[in-house]
Amino acid sequence: MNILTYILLGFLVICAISVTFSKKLLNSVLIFMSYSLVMSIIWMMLESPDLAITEAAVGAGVTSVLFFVTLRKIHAMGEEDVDDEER
Amino acid sequence: MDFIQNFPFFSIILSMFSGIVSSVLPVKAARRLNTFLIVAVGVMSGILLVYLTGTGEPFVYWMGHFPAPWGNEIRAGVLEAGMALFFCLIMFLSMLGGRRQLAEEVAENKQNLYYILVDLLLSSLLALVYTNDLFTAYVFVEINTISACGLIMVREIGRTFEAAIRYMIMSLLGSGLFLVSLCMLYDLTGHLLMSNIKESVAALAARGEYTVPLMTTIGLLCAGLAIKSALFPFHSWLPDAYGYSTVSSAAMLSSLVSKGYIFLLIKIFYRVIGFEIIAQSKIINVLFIFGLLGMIFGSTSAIQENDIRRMIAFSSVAQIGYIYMGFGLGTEAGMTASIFHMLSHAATKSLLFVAAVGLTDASKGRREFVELTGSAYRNKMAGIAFTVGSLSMVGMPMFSGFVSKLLFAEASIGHAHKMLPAVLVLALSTILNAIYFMKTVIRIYVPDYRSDCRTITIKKQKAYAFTLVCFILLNVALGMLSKPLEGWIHSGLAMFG
Amino acid sequence: MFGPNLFTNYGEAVSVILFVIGFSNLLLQKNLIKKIIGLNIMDTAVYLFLAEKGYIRDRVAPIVVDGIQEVEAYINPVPSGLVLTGIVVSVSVTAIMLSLTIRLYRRYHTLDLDEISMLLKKEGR
Amino acid sequence: MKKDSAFSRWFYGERDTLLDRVEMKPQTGHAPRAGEIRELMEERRLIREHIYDVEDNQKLKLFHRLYQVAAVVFCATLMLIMLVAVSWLPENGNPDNPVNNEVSARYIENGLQETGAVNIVTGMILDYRAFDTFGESNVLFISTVTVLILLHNKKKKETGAEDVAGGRANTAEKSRKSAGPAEKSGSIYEENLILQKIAGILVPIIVIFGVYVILNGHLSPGGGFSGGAIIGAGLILYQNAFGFEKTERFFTEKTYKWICFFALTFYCLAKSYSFFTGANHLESGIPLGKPGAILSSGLILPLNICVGLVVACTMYTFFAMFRKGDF
Repeated sequence: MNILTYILLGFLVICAISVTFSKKLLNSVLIFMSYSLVMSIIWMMLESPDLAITEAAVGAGVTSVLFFVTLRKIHAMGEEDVDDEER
Repeated sequence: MDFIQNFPFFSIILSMFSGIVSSVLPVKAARRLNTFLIVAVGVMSGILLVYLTGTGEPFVYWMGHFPAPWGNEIRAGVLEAGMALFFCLIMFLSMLGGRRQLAEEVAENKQNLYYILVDLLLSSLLALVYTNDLFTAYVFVEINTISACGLIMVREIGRTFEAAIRYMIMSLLGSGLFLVSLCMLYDLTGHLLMSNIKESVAALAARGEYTVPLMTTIGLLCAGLAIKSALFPFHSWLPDAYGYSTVSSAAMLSSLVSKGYIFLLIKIFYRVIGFEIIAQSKIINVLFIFGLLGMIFGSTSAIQENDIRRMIAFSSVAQIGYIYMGFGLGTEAGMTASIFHMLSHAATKSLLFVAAVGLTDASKGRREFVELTGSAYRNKMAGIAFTVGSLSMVGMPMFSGFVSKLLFAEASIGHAHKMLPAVLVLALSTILNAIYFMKTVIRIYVPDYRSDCRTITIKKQKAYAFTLVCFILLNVALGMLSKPLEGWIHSGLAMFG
Repeated sequence: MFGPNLFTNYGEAVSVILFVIGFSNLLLQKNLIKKIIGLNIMDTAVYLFLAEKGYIRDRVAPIVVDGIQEVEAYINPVPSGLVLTGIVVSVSVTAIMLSLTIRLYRRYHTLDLDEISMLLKKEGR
Repeated sequence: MKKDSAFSRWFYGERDTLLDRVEMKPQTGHAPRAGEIRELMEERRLIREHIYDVEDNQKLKLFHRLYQVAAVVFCATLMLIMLVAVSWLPENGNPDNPVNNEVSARYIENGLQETGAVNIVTGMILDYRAFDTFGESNVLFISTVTVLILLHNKKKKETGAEDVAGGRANTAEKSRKSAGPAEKSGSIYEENLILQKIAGILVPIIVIFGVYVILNGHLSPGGGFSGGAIIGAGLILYQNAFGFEKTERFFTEKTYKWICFFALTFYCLAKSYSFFTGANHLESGIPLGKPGAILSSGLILPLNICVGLVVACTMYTFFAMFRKGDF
């Protein structure tokens, strides 16, 4: 139980840092999505199921969808890889 | 319980409800509803103010069936009711003064959305003024931020989008700091209600427990609200946001939105942490220094500016600096001066924005100073109003700006360490103010015969002229009635206690 | 300088680190999308902090089971309620930021705020 | 120099280590004319130079550097300060912390009797601290308003009208648009049979689960917000599989407007009644029912339904606005 918590918390920090340094926007958004999922698992372990279910639906679900639609709108994902935005 | 005690609750709920209803109304009905709402809330606040002055006792109002630490609560004293009245007054005049520009600059199908934003802005301001619960304050701070963002970018041009996103980034940084400090405070005290937190904080301070996290929390809280109200190093969004949004938005942003945050900060000083603890801490020194820097930097930037609206916006940075300098003095007199300056700045700045729009309209919509030559002759009312506003900003006796500067000087004199810098910077800033405002006034009164711009007479724009007259009267009233206002502020601060 | 509870409060420490990472992303990143992700990280970090604060060892979630209503049985419900409110706020803010980004991109074909400012100056409006 | 390792040669730039080892695929898809690309890149380069160039823009560059250094220092200090503060905070998970005081005790001990909700968190946010929650649904409402201002284009104007960055980018833009085949009909995956079949099975399940979460908000984890978000996600999946024409049959701007209006109005009136009676110490007269039953806990169930409707509509509206700028 305790070790799992350590691992998950470490995973959160790694996710947050790699969002900062990842080159492609799509990768950042995917990493953020997994960050949200891990966060909801941690909340489950902290005995807050209300939060976990909301974060899983809102954070990992709807927010990520909104990010994906935005990426599509700004041509950062899709058929071609446009790397103009990677700076 | 008297029926009048329901009024704060009524005014908050009524403004939220009008926002919701406006979403299905046509534009005209939404506008009427908005006007009615502002007037109704203003009247209610006025009655409440009279009632509270009569009883002399603040009261708390349960939001629900449960008493203090369990349910939400709002609280009204003299200062809160007066602030609500003042906010309604300014909002009414700003909406009236910018109505024509609104119709021109905002797309037809989006105007009723604008009125929704204004309704909800009013509700959030009222909630910030009346709330007795920190987390409620956070939720309404967010409503305030979002509606302010909407007000900026409702005029859909590139500048306003850029300004809106800069504004959002800055205020979200501020909100994050505010939220995290709120959580730490909750962790230390176990309460979210202001009165209970204050008791716990006083107990903690007396026992000397948790000093480090408590000080950190207070610092983060101040930093968050300072960022949100555009204190000096965090003002980069401000000139574009005030300079290019439609004029009602600019007037409301400068005079209401930032003042809402500052009023919340005052409330936190007095009702959450306790003024003694704040006055002893080092945090106010930081606020003091940044206030002084802001006063000088804002004025020098305004001098370099070549655009009248942006110049007024930079002047706002300087005025926010004055207010934080008053906090930084850490005395009762300094707080009084700051609160008075909030009022006087709100009245004057919205007057200046509305008048400046009249001047630019009479110069083919151009905003550079060269183009404004002689515009005061083409739009007489706007010229007079702009002159009055400038004189008030510079600190001419009879107008409101003079009184606030006097109060600042009085507050700083006799202070052991901060007297010299405060008085020096005050004098320097006044001179700088005079340079750029008088430059503008002279420019608009230089005759320009070559110009082929149209003349705008008072008859053509009666509502606009009426607004300006009201603003001028408000300004003069603030300047002349300084003694009773000071008394009102003192009794309000005492009621906070 | 450091107090006694740094290692017992490891959850809070991690949430504070996440908060600062999100904060610096929001402050320093040039790319708007990454700024928005930073904002979300910052908000969730605060909610993690609150959830950690509500947790009490060996107690269960505050949903009444079998009519047991002793304080000793359940964790603190207050932080959960605050976080629920907060999550919705952060979703709304994210949606607004993203739509602003779309509008700016449509106009200027870039996600860099400095570049946008430069283009604005060139536009001269 | 034969003894140089591959690393050191790569390090001194003599050779690209990855050359000839990685399989290079030719790019597929639309390739703009070489001239166009060069033009675009040139334009970008000029702008970038203007911003970051040392010779032209010494002052701005200095400012950027200073800003970055200041920001990094600020963040580092912030982290240090907050870590120190955390280390002094009360111990995690300790039952004697100041947080666990009479406030949470009353929520747990009397929550069931006073609100009728088995899930104490739901009872707390919709009854004890209902004003916050009302403010929160207003946040959602106002954010929808802002998104509508930004992205709603009723007349279906082409975006080219506001394309200020110039005509040169326009051509590339158009070619990109033509690359997405079904952009106009609204569904990217118009032809995708697998998606449609799976969505046909999943969407009803998702929506029913959402409804379950909403209706059981006072009995089990969840409530209006999570349930509404789940339903919204289901709607988004449905739209992605079947396109906008199908969704427009039951969800248009009018639907959104009136659902939101009625739900929020009911919420506002119900809560005003409850606040008013509470503050004036009157009986509200709303029966709480038997705890544990679906029809119990007074106003909480209808409020959850209202919140769920608002959230579901809002989520779908966000998505539709982002995708198309229309419903």
